[in-house]
Amino acid sequence: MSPLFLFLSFVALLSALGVVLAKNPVHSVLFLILTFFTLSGHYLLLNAQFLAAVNIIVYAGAIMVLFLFVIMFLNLNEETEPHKPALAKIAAAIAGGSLLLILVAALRNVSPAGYDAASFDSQIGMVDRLGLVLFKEYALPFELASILLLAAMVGSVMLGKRETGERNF
Amino acid sequence: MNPQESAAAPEAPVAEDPIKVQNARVLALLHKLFGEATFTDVEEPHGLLTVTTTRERIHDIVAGLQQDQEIKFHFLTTMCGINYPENEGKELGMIYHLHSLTQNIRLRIKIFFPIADPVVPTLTDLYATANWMEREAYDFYGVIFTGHPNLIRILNVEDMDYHPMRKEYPLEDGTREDKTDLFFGR
Amino acid sequence: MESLSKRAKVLEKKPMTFAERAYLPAIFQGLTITMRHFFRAATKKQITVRYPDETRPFSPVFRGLHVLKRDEAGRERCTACGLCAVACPAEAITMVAGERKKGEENLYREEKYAVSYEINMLRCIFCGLCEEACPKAAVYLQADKMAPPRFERDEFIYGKDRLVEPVTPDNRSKRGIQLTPEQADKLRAQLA
Amino acid sequence: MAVNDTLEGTHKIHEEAAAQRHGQLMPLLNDFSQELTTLNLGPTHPATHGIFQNILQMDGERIVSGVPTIGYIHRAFEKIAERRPFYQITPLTDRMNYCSSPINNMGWHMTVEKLLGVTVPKRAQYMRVIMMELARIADHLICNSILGVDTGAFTGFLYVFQEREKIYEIYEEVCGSRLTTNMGRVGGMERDFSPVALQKLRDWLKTFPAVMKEFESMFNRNRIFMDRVVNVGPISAEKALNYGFTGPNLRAAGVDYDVRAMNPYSSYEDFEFDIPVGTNGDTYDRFIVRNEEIWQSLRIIKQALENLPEGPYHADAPHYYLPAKQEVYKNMEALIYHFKIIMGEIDAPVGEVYHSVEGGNGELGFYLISDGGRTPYRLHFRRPCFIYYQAYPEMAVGTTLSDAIVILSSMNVIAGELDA
Amino acid sequence: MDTRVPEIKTVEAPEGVEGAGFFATSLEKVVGIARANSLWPLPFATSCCGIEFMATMGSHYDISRFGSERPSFSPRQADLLMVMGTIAKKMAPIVKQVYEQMAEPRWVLAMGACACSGGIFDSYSVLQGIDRIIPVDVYVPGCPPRPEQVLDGLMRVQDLAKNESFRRRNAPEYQALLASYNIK
Amino acid sequence: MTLPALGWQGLVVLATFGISLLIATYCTYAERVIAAFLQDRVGPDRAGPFGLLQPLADAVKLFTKEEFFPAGANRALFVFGPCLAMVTALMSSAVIPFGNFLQFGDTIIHLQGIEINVGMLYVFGIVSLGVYGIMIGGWASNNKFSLLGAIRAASQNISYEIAMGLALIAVLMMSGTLSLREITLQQSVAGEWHFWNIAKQPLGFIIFIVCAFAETNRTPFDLPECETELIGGYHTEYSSMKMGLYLFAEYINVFVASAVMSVLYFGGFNFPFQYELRDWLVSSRGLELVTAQNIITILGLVGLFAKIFGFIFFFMWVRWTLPRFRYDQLMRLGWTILIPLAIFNIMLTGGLITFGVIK
Repeated sequence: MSPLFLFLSFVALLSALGVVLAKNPVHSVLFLILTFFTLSGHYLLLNAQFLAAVNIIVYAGAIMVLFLFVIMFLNLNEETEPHKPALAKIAAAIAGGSLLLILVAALRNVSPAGYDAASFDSQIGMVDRLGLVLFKEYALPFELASILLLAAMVGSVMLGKRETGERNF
Repeated sequence: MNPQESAAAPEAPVAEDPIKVQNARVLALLHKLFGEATFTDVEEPHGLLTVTTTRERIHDIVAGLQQDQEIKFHFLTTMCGINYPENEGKELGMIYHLHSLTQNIRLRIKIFFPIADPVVPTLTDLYATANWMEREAYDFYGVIFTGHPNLIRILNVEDMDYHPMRKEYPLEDGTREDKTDLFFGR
Repeated sequence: MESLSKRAKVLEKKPMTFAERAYLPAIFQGLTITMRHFFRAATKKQITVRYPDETRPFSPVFRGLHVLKRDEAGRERCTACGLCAVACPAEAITMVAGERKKGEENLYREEKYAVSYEINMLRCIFCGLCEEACPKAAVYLQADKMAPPRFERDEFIYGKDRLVEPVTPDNRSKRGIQLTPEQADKLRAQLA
Repeated sequence: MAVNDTLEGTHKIHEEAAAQRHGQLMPLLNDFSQELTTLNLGPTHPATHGIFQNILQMDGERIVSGVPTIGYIHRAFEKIAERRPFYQITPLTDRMNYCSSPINNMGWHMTVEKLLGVTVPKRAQYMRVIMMELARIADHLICNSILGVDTGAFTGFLYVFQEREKIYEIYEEVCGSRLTTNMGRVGGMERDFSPVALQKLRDWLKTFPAVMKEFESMFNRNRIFMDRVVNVGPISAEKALNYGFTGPNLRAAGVDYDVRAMNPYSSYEDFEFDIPVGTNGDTYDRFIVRNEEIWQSLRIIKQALENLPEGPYHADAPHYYLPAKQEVYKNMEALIYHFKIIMGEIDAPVGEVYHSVEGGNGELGFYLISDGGRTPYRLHFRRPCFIYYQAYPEMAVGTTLSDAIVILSSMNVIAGELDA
Repeated sequence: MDTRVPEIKTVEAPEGVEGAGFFATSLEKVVGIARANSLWPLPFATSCCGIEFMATMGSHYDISRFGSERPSFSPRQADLLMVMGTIAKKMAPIVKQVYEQMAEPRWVLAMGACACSGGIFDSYSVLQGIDRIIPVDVYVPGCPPRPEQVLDGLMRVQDLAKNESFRRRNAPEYQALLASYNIK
Repeated sequence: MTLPALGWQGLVVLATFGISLLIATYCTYAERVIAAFLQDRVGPDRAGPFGLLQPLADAVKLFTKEEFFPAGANRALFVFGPCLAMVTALMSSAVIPFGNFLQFGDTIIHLQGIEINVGMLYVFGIVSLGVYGIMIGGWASNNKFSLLGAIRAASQNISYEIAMGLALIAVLMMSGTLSLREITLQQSVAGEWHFWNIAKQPLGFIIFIVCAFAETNRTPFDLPECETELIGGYHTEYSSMKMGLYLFAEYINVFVASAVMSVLYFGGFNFPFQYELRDWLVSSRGLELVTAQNIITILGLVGLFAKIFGFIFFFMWVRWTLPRFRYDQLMRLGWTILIPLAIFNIMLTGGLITFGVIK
């Protein structure tokens, strides 16, 4: 385990905690973006440059911008945050704990396979390799995902369609 | 000198001053619609028919003139207040200028009322433009327009406690320091 | 609404053509126009007047800083009649009149003169009414001088020390009644 | 308020005060839901040019309601006018619609002349027409180019401002000042056109059309600009009349009301010109109507310049028009008149007179009541801006913030005229 | 033709900033020159003078030659508050607030008779000079001033900026000046 | 890579950094002078000769101006916003291949900060992060104008990124690589006649340049900061150098966008007849191949900067000519015109590649 990996993991965990614990939702979002960065760092360590870049572009660069956008618009802050009942808190704790349990149980026996330096293919995480895999082995899921996106697009167009008589947008 | 004369009613006889004829026509119409007793002090200074009426009738008259299909006073050119401190019981006045664009006739209507009871019906229901003009008159002269949707000061600061255009109030700021010249007395 | 004047010219809004809808022609047109100006500015003489180094010519009737004229013998013309002060809409002119004493005939042209004459340049609106009001051709608004900006309020009260034009013929204001060459020579000799 | 407060703090006080005072009118202001935000447009917002405030209720970028507050440069013109002799009111009118002060000056002079019964010689009338039309061009130029600036194109503004500079030069030759002209006198002009002035005017007439064409080609059919202004802030003819619109804003709505044509003054009946009208009173209509009026004004100037009659440039009215300076120095009678006029001791007749001219923004009226004293007893200005600006909230509601700004600048609200 | 003023005084510090503690080191000199050449104006234009300011921005005069063509309508970024035109009493608190919001170093230029002294508007509604509410560094007379005068005024402000310590804000004299205007 | 080479590469990185800053600094001057010339003015001419010291004056002034924290502002984020804007702007120039390589003996110096094989995606990712600086700053200012600016910036950048990305894909389909260096080299291969990509992708280029205008918030897409509507937009509340950083970041972005456009569509450091020139230098002037190549590299570097400055000029030229869009029109342009056009461009490119018209 390289020091870089340790550092990235440390930052990733810390910022992930920050997401949950931050009082201000804007701070939460910013922590989440930091988390994505560290994840991209991990991808880079795994020689998946393309994935790293796409992770930043799509998650950090677009989706989180939208999150931030919404939060800014709603102007959430401590005062407006509704008080949550104790029951919800307990339920959340139980649900989170269960998830942790399952994760631990699932990953308990996994032993990370080391790699064989001799047979290592440095091109494994590159775009062309990825493209080949995506369009050959996983062509069907890929197309299905595109249908999903199309449906989402149609839906948003319907939602965004102008009401008759309304001026401008 | 009065160019307004040139735009006269076409059917006017050649001999007579067309403006006079036109004004007589408007006056006749006014008398027909609202009665002769309603109007006093009928004048034609510089060719503009001027009548004086009472504040009780002003709203009907303007409304009637606006709705009248013959003359169509669709346009309220301006209105302004006036203050004659010497006229007991008629210290304040409002002066309305109406304009019939289609026939190019102007009409001036005046009303006077005591300063102690400066209440006048609003014209905002007839002309949208009357809104600020009335607020201005309120601001300057303290005329209270009943039925005005939002009668507050418009030009001056809210906390002003007098109506500055009344003749009794001074113009000057009073804080001006650099005027030492009282010799030439203005 | 029917026509009121019979000379109305209706400006129709033509719908945009396809080329106009495609943005580009208008953009290129705009770009050519600005580029033409760019080259004109880069090659030909520029319009800008580099102010402190160059100045724009003023009209000879421009209403600038006031001057209190002297006559051809170097006497002050002002007779302190007060018309300028009355005519001033800003009430910026103040003066104190005094009787001319014996022996001062070479200083003041009339029997009455302004002991003090002050113009508050901050109040002044340079409307030229004082110049118009003056019956003695004494006060003029010079065409080639402007009231300079300053740091302090008090510096804007222009007394006679700054208003009365210099005696020397060459420094006289060009505005208003001017000296003929002979008068100037005479004055020059007198001064020398 | 502390130094490092938010910018919005600037007008927080005003916002609260305004919210209070408009409480009964605009329940929205007090009772707005979570999504609506209040935005203070002005008084120091760059697009308000002059100074007036609009408190806008915004739903995102859309304007739900607006409350204008004016009076930030109220200078009490009407009160001052009651204390000033007639000739001293001219500098006041300069500062009303300062983009086209000669029109104000002339309008005022004509009002007084009407009261006094003075007839102005033809030459002076033509000179006045030339100066007034120049002023109209200057006014429309600034309005239209500022509309360009508010849509983000700054350069066109500077191109046409050069032409304004040239107009200033002509003013300067004629009256001695650039902006607040104090031009003309009761009874005529204060001096004849100098040869330099005429030369400058002729030169300008030659060069200006090219610049104007260039300006039009930068904007008129540019889709970005058209998208910004077409169908933005339209107002119907009926509504416009009800709101007391006059001038280009009314003509954009399709009503060809023009004081110059309806009640010609100063020999306007001698000139050929068209009255451009728009179709639906939107911002684009206002823009092109102003542009077309510039061309029409050019036409009038050309006609007036060609047919400029010879003769005196002022009326022969020794009681009202200052005698020539040379006369004053020599002639006792002239000196007496001079004193009387300056001291304001002319006997103005008792009476009342309403006179209106077509100002840069519409019917600029002067209602003068004289009681025979040296000052007007009452002088009321019909300021077109003041009257039509009330319609602004109605025009802006439902549009976006960007539209609101474009509408505002296309209405050409001049603060000096608005607040008087 | 010489349109310049023969009697322009050499630079003098404005009221409240002269006196002890105001020695200009060479660093301060450099900073002063830099500031002088980069005065971003906040055009607080209310009336006629605003149009003349536009003329000053225009091609014939070009205020950008002085490094001042970027009008910053946000007071935070402005160095020079140019008050142009009549300030009515209704407007006065806003002028003051804008001044308070400006970041140091800040200068104020009162342009035109109205802003300087009220001009012809000696009336109940007009503030008789903005120096009643905020300290003014340079007055430009005229109604409205010609662009030449405005540029002259700008150069006077540049003179001030060049010769000023950049610790101006902390100087007791300056604090006293602000305190006299009740500006915190 | 040997250590000296690594050291040289570090120098290249530093140089890239410095050049970005320098160009951004003088962009402010260029903007003023170009604007002035387009408007018949002269521009700054009193600070130093021809006003050349104007940017320095501005910088010194901004550095010594008082810091402000608006009441109710989130202090940490208020500072973080401009920093982020600056950092992201500076990061993106690291992968631009400014020149081919210089060879001194065994040492080969690539005139590129860092060569990564997903260079284009890297630029794209960094640019997409740039909007955070604006958003955070605008939000932290606690001012409605700033917030409106931030929101406009966010939605505008996201929307135009899509069209930009789609326009890029067409280039990728031809090049088959994401490396900017590779793309550059493909646009001119020794011994073969190769057009610059602009000849193959005119439509893509137009889409890309429009999106570049939008991504850098320049007129006609300068809605986040448009003066007449939002006063200063997201930087309304900023004073001193924090505001300066925003301005700087914008100019660096302009520089990077120009560089990327030059590299992707205008052949990067290639110039016509470079190989012929090299061969001529070797054959006729008797230079060594290495020296000749170095000369060509230097010339290419100069050529690339000429292209970049051309684009920067174009950015400014457009800014001082066109009116700006309205917010909804801008969104509509992005979503309903540019994105379909970009998709059409992809299909067109695909078709042309399939039928072997272009390669």
